[in-house]
Amino acid sequence: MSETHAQTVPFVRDTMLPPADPPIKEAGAVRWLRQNLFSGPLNTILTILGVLIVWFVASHFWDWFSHSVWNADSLADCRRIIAETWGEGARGACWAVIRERWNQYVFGFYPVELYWRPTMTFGLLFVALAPVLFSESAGIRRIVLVLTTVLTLWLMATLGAPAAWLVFAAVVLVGAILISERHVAWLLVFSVLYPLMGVWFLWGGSAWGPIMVLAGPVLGWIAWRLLGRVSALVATVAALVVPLVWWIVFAGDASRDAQGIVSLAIPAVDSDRFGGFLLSITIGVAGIVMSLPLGIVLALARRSDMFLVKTLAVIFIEFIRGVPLIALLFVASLLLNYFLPPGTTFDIILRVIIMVTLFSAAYMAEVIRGGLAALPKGQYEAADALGLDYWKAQRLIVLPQALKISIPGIVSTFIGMFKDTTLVTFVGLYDPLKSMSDAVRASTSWKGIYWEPYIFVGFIFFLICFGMSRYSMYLERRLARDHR
Amino acid sequence: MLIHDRRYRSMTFQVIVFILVMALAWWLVNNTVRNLAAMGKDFDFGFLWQRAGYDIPQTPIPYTSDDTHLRAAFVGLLNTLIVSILGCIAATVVGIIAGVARLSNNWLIARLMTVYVEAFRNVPLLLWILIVFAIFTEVMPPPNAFRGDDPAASMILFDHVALTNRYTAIPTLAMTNDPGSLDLGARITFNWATIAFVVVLVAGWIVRRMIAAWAQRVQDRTGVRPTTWWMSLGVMTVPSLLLIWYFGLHMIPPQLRGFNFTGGLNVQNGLVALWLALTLYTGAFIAEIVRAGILAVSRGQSEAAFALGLRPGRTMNLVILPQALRVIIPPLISQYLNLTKNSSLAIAVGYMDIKGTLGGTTLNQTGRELESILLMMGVYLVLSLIISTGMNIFNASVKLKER
Amino acid sequence: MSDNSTRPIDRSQMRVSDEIAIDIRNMNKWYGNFHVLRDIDLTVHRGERIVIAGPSGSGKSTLIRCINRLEEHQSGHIVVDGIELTNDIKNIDKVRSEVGMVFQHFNLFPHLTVLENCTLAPIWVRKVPRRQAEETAMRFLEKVKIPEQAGKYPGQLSGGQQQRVAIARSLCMQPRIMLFDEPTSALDPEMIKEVLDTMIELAEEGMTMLCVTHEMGFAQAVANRVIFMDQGQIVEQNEPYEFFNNPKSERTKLFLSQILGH
Amino acid sequence: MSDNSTRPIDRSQMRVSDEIAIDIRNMNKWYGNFHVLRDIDLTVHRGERIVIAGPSGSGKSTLIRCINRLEEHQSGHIVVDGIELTNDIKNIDKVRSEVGMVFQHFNLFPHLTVLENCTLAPIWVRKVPRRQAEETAMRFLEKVKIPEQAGKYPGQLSGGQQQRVAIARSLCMQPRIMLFDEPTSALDPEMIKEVLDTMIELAEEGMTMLCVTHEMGFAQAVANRVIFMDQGQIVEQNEPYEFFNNPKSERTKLFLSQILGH
Amino acid sequence: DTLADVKARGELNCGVNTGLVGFAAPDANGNWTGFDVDICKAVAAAVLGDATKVKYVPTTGQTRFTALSSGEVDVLARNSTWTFSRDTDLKLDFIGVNYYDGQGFMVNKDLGVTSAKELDGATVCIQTGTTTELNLADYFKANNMTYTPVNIDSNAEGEQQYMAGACDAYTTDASGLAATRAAFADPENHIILPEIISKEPLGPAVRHGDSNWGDIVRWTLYALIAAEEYGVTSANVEELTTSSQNPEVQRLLGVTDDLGAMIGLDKEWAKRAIMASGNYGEIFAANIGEQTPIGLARGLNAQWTQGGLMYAMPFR
Ligand SMILES: Nc1ncnc2c1ncn2[C@@H]1O[C@H](COP(=O)(O)OP(=O)(O)OP(=O)(O)O)[C@@H](O)[C@H]1O
Ligand SMILES: Nc1ncnc2c1ncn2[C@@H]1O[C@H](COP(=O)(O)OP(=O)(O)OP(=O)(O)O)[C@@H](O)[C@H]1O
Ligand SMILES: [Mg+2]
Ligand SMILES: [Mg+2]
Repeated sequence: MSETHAQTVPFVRDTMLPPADPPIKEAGAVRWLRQNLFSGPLNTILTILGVLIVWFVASHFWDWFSHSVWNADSLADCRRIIAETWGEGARGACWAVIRERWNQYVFGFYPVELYWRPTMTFGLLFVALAPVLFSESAGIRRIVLVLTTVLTLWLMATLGAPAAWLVFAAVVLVGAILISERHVAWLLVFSVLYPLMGVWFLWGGSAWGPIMVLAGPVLGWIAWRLLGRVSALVATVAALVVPLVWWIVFAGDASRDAQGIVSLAIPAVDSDRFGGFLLSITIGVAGIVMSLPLGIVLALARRSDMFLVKTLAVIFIEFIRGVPLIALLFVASLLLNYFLPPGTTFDIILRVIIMVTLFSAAYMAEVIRGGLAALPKGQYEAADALGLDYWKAQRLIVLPQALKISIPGIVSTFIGMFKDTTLVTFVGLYDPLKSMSDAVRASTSWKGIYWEPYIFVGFIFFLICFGMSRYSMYLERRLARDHR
Repeated sequence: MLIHDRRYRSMTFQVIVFILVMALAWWLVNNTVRNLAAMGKDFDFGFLWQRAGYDIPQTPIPYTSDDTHLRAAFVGLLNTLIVSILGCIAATVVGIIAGVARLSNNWLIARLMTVYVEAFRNVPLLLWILIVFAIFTEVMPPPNAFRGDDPAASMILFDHVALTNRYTAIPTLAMTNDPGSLDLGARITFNWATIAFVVVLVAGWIVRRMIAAWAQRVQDRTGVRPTTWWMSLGVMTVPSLLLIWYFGLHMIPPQLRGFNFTGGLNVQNGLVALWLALTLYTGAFIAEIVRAGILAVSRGQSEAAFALGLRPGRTMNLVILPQALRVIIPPLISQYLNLTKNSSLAIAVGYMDIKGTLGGTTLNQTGRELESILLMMGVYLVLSLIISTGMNIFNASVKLKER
Repeated sequence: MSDNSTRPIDRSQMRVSDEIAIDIRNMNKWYGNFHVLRDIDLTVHRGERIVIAGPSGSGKSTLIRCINRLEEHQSGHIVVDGIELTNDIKNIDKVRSEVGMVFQHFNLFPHLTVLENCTLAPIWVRKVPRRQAEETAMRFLEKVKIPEQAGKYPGQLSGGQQQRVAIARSLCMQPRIMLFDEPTSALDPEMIKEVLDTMIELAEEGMTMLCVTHEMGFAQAVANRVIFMDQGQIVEQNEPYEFFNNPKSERTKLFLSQILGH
Repeated sequence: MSDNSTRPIDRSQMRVSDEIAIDIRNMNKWYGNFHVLRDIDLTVHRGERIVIAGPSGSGKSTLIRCINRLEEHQSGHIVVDGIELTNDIKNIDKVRSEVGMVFQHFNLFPHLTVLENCTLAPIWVRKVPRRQAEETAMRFLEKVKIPEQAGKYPGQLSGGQQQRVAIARSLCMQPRIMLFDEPTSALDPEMIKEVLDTMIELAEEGMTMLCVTHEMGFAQAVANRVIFMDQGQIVEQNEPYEFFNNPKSERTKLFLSQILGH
Repeated sequence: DTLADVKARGELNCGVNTGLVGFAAPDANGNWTGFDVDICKAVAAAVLGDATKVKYVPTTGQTRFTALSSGEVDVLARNSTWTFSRDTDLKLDFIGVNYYDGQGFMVNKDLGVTSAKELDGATVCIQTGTTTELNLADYFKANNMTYTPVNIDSNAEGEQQYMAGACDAYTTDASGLAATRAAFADPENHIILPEIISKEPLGPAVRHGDSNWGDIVRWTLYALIAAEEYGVTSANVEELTTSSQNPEVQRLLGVTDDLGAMIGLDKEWAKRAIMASGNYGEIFAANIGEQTPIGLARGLNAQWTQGGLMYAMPFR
């Protein structure tokens, strides 16, 4: 019964204790093994099971893998070599098929002498992506761009690109490196132009086509500026109508006439020459580039408080997400022609890209909607209070932030879409996985080869997708860390 | 001007949008009509009642080539549902195991599961389907390898199952006291025994719930929860065992006759491969969802439960799972949706789902691409809507209450 | 620091018995190779109210988490209520049902109502009939002054209310010892007071309490001993008045000057 | 409440003109069925500095958000600078560019630098050339004493600095009226003072200000009128000295005793 | 008007198989070769004067007819069977037959089967979306036998399944079977059963309703057939243009009479068609004849004068 009772022994430590090492069973490899592999009966059993699985898989594949043949003309040749080297009945992988058909897997039937064009296009893709994807860290951006430059130029040179184009690529790439050191945002101009440039590089033909397409928005902008003084409404309508009219009525003739006056053409390559990874990447990139703006519009529409707009967006999104992509591809190949004015037919690749775009736009819209929802309401209010109107607020305040938050989701959507490009095999396009492998196997020399093409294609897909998913995880962490 | 008034501005805008959408719709329909006219075709679902003329390898309901396209489509739909439902169940099991194993403190298991998840998530599903299918056709023996006195291959599970490169032959069930079948018309029948089993199982499940409720009441009253697992086990199993005995239910193992195994049920490899590939692929995604769900329940929750003296098992049941499920279920359902849609890749392995029948052979034989594809998309849409409605109802019911 | 004026406690009312509630001897703990707690010796008698202070990372949380075995110690002994904490699960269970703990972030179960939060452990651990558990819970909810919130979910309450529910939840297990780990540091200033008031009331009833806190007003008003930790060691302990007005060690002085400085 | 001593303001310097800046007549607002603002009548003259106080949920924020139409009122009239707020978008735009607003949570744009935050609206709304906008912005950043932070991002600033940027951002639009909604309540005590000082400076320059705040020191030093709201109504208004020392209504007394109490 | 479209485009869109060795397949460089491909070339040569102005559109069994009816291709030269419903209901016009085929079965020798009648209970691989699927169902039904179909998506897939023993029998057109068997490492271990269970007249098709275009394709095909009949080959066509005294040949090669004008082409259309890849016999021999790995005998596809069914209508 004491308030200042005896137990309260005042205590002061005069010497601080130094840190000691933990007891032996708490440290080093012993502890690691005990904690991570054998921390209990269940875990011990699991560990043994895991070892067995690894052993089973490895022992079955090691033989086959270690007996790989890289140089042979045909499957029979391969088998002969394997039998000679490792004895009768030995099994082995025949990677020679990849070696022989490598070009076909990568470029499809693209003209050999023009291989440098897709290569350059692919290299420039990274420049276009730099301000969007790699804006987070100057270090990473520098590494990516320098690597791209070196690889692209080297590959182009080996593939026999004309000197003029080598110079062009070098200027763009090196220029990008220099610009990105100071003003990454300036590269956005290149990002916007890239799709049209890419189309021209890949398909070739007259440059006037893409230029005239580009002229549409420019004309629209001019109209908007000119009419802006008269009335905002008229200006907006004009900004929408002028490009449409231009594209539908004038662009075709204009580009033909311009081509007649100044020829700006490189050899044209038809769509049917696209195949392999070139096709997958083309469809994938085109799909993502076009689905992003569409996705943004859909996401804004779905969040709109206008009932009708919202309903339409919901119907569209839910419809697209409710049917398999393969059904939409069949729509592209079988039905799209029904829906267009009689007599219009266009390229199956283009049709597939349209469907893939619609498909991923629906998913993209959901991703972006998440990003929009994550923005605090205060941002909208502050924009309102400053007198920004809806579109300015969206463009200057909301979207830049929402899109940044959504980048990881966008990347995953892209990964999904890129994987799904293999489905184009069902509408008769030469995807790398099935059609290309079937084509390879249809030749007499490689008839009967099965695993190697699949493993090869799977491996490439894995590399690309895994790389992207890791990158997006890195971004996600980074955004979470300095989300300010 | 109306456009300057907040109230009418959005109305005006909506009217414009509406007009544009209507114009677009009209344009599409008009084009279609004109195209159909130009091709001399019409828009008519009459072909569904014509003779199909082709065979389907795996039919859950009786079907011959003399049946109509409609029935073929229905068989396809059932096949879609079969592989989807089996896939969802298996993928959930695989996903939960892999997801929990990835969080295991066993280093090896966690790594193995990471390899599994990444391998399946980053490679196209189509490739997995083809590879699994290839494993079946290339690695499994053909049926005639089971022939002879010294066969090259032998059946597994006490001569009840044969894995061949065409199908997996499994036993069928037969009854000595066959109670006959309930005929629903259109040659769709249900054996009374099946119905009896379903009834008994459902009843058993209800009784089990009642036992649980009773246990809860006892616990509420006395604080002590009676042991009920043996009762639950009893009501779930004993009636079924009785029925088995009563109907004389037994298995007829498959036997090799002629070219193939007969007597049993031959599950086509297309189905097995598709099912396996879908399971493993979706399982990898579900594993991530489960992992994220468990991680989403903060450590503080389990610590709080431990500090209150709850044991780990109880903590899992009462605290972690109820919260994790809220996080897990919505993306899980959308994986179910994806799986159902992905089952349309059946086309790659010749499994005749609705894409293979209605959207494949029927479309081809009749040339009715517009009708077939619209109908097929409609079916998928209805399936998705059913699944996502279920999801929304669930979400609404478990949403955490916030301030 | 919030400078809520805390009601002065009537210390004469509060007895400290000779019975030992917690006895920690020579206890060491490592996280991997990091030596978090070094040679801790601490004896707590029944009815004592001990405040633990110290800079961030000094091991305060780790120490009190060792007491109900949320963390495992690697050497030395911890005896709680006569039960030594070893790997024996039975002992751990016994200790945990004797010791209540309140966390910085409340850790209420968001999927259960306030009442369910409070009755969960009594029903499943103590096997108390539900009716009785609910009655007890309501009693404690009244004590923390929020009986009217019993049907709500934690997400619907303010931070202060949530922390009070957390205290009530612990009390429902009728523990003989309460551990608090910075119970007010996640709260807005207005809410700190209501939580401290609840804790003071508990102290007045003679509950044995170990409280990690930086609320020095609370420490002075309630504690009968303040323990100062640094680098995993108990650097100084003393009764509050002495501790605050006459700190012995340099570190303590430095620390006090920092937190009382402004 | 922080008791930062605010610099006394030289009231003789501050003129209140006869011109009416804001005129609210008979204004009512409902959220669904909930009547938030009831029959509000309020006339603000150019150059007036009005502090609005009242318990939480009394409708203070709602009132000032109605003034720049972040919320819509359902009956009555609000005339700002001679422009009546109706559904006409042009009017709303005009009013918004006359009225600056500072929020409790700053609501700076995190993806833009401080300078960009300040120039955004002048460039896009007022169509000021970038150079000129930047000069203006720098002038106001100097005024709020953080010109050296112009190149940083909001996330890199302390709360007080952020709030001063928010004030500068509003000022860049050269508004004739400023609205403040608890500009200091999300700030740590040390930072409150720097924000209040900025506001006092503004007041000295004769800006028309409406400020929701619980900083009574500020109110006494700066305001020429204090308005007390409760349950959506203006319960009392008076000049500061009278308001604090001689409140008329019971509610005001109760309220003042609470917030000045501890 | 397809002719005008093709001329304006300067390119012929020709629908072909995605890959069937001998009939249409791209090589490693994407150059198409095959029996069907040569028809495309001949038409392009006749219409555009350049056999290389062809865009080959690979079509699957599923997409081929739509590609034609939607106007994506001008000619469908993809081993498609001429049937009643396709000609009428699908609104196609088959313009002739370039290969008379019939459906057969191939089995492994080890199976010990010598007749299709012994296939009761067998597993049979078929390509989906073809008439073979229907014929197969009809045949087994008519003979009161059962079978399990294995539906496969492409020929390559089918071969793979068959070789792995996933089906007892592989059924497709006899020509396809021969081609497939020829490509096996061990052709002698596989036999093609004697029963031909259906008639499969394969021919190019055009859209219904453009008779003029149909005529052009039809008569290009006939020109090739007739050329063989009259001994006009790609090697001697130039020479015969000046030297041939056969009035039929003269009309065919445009020396006398301007037949081309009647179908909207110039005089030398048929000559160019023949020069593109040779006459019917040459095309056959080069792609699928006995000298090729596929090694098909002419059989039914011999000229009528040789006891076959190839019979060009008179050029007059
Ligand atoms: N699970 C863990 N693994 C490794 N180190 C840990 C772990 N938990 C805590 N630590 C480290 O142990 C030390 C003591 O942590 P503890 O949480 O006990 O400090 P504290 O005194 O409670 O600090 P605070 O006032 O910040 O809560 C810190 O350095 C901390 O980083
Ligand atoms: N969007 C809304 N919908 C419905 N009710 C709302 C909404 N916004 C505010 N309210 C309610 O209106 C009342 C007044 O809110 P207001 O934010 O104006 O209060 P306040 O005086 O600013 O309080 P505080 O001091 O807490 O900021 C409150 O009861 C609040 O719950
Ligand atoms: Mg701590
Ligand atoms: Mg407010």
